[in-house]
Amino acid sequence: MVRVLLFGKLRDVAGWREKTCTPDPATLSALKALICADDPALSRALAAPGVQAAVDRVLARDDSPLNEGSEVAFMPAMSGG
Amino acid sequence: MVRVLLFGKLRDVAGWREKTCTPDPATLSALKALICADDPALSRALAAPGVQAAVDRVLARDDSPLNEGSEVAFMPAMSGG
Amino acid sequence: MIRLTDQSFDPGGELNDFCRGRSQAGAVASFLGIARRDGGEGLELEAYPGFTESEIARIAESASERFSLQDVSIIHRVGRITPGEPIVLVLTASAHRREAFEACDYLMDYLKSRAPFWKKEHGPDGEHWIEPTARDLGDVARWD
Amino acid sequence: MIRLTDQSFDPGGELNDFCRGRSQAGAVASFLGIARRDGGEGLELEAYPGFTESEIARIAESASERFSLQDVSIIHRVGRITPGEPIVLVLTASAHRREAFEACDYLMDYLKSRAPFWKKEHGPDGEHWIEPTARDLGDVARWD
Repeated sequence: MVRVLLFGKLRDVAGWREKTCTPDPATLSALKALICADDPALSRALAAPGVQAAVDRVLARDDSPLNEGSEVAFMPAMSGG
Repeated sequence: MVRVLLFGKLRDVAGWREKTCTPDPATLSALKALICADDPALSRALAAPGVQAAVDRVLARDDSPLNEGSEVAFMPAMSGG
Repeated sequence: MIRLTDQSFDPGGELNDFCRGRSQAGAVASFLGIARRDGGEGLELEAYPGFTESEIARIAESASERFSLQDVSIIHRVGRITPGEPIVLVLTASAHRREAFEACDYLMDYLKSRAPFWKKEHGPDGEHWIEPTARDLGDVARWD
Repeated sequence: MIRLTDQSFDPGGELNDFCRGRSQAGAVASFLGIARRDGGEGLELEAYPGFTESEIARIAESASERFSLQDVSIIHRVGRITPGEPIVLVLTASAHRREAFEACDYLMDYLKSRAPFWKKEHGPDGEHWIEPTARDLGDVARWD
């Protein structure tokens, strides 16, 4: 089981904020394929410039491995201040 | 009559803070000669880099004319903040 | 000190707290961002609790080293913010004013486009998400 | 607002007063200079009453134009200052953070070496007058 979090406009695009995926996908890109399977809008949004992912609160790349219980966050372009 | 003010270390060098000079010197350089006549240390201090003069609260040069009642200030290198 | 808060805060009180007893550092620079009225009815700022604080702490540490800071403090609002309210306050203390200024500038550039916050504007024509401007991206690239 | 004062002042209160109702400017930068303890028993700052204020007002106006400021405030101590007390507070408000920072930086560079103040340090080895350092002179020359 991995826990998936969406932030900012990704949440508006997908219509959900948090989801658990099971069985575990092996990598970040496998997880992306899973959550985008029936959501082409989310697929496009995740491919937009500036989108980053964190696995267990560390910035990650598509080939980053996932573990049982991992928390994966997809984050669009950041803007604070 | 012109009123002469010294600031910062010029005052310590000369040993006075304010003085009136009469009869009126015609220019700033004439006034300098007058107040330095018997004070070579002040003469040297006025020639130091960064020293500026103001006549009636406007920055002035050696050939700036003085008027009856003018207020002349001699100011060493400035440093606030 | 890094603090996220969903409550309004008192910039002057924070500045005074930051300066109390600080007679070694001669220089304290600050930046305060205020929610503008042209943003319509206000802003909504989302963070990633835990991750946002640790990412800001990481950059604050890099600023401390890079600019020889004696101290740094960052307070950032999350949640709904009404126009006129403070959004962010960055405070830096250093022995020299140039370092204090540059560190504050650096931290703000980072917060604007690389810290995990997402900002939604509630404008007259509805809501929209705000992304860093070209100027924001250029500003932060100065430090790379 | 330009103010010289021979009394200690409250930086946080000044920051809050400056920000009150300021929902058009998004950006407020500040710089606070504090008397350091390594200066010994403190400082003495002399001004030229009337001339000092008008010279600062002149440079504040030039900053307002150059950096599109919405507002600027400068509070500067004169007289005897004990270690830990604030010496100078510069506040700038602008629509954009870069302009607010740069204006604050510019004003401090000017105050350090071109504003009519004379500063005497009461150190452990007696009194001496402080003149701008090479770094101060280099800093202010950036803007010429």
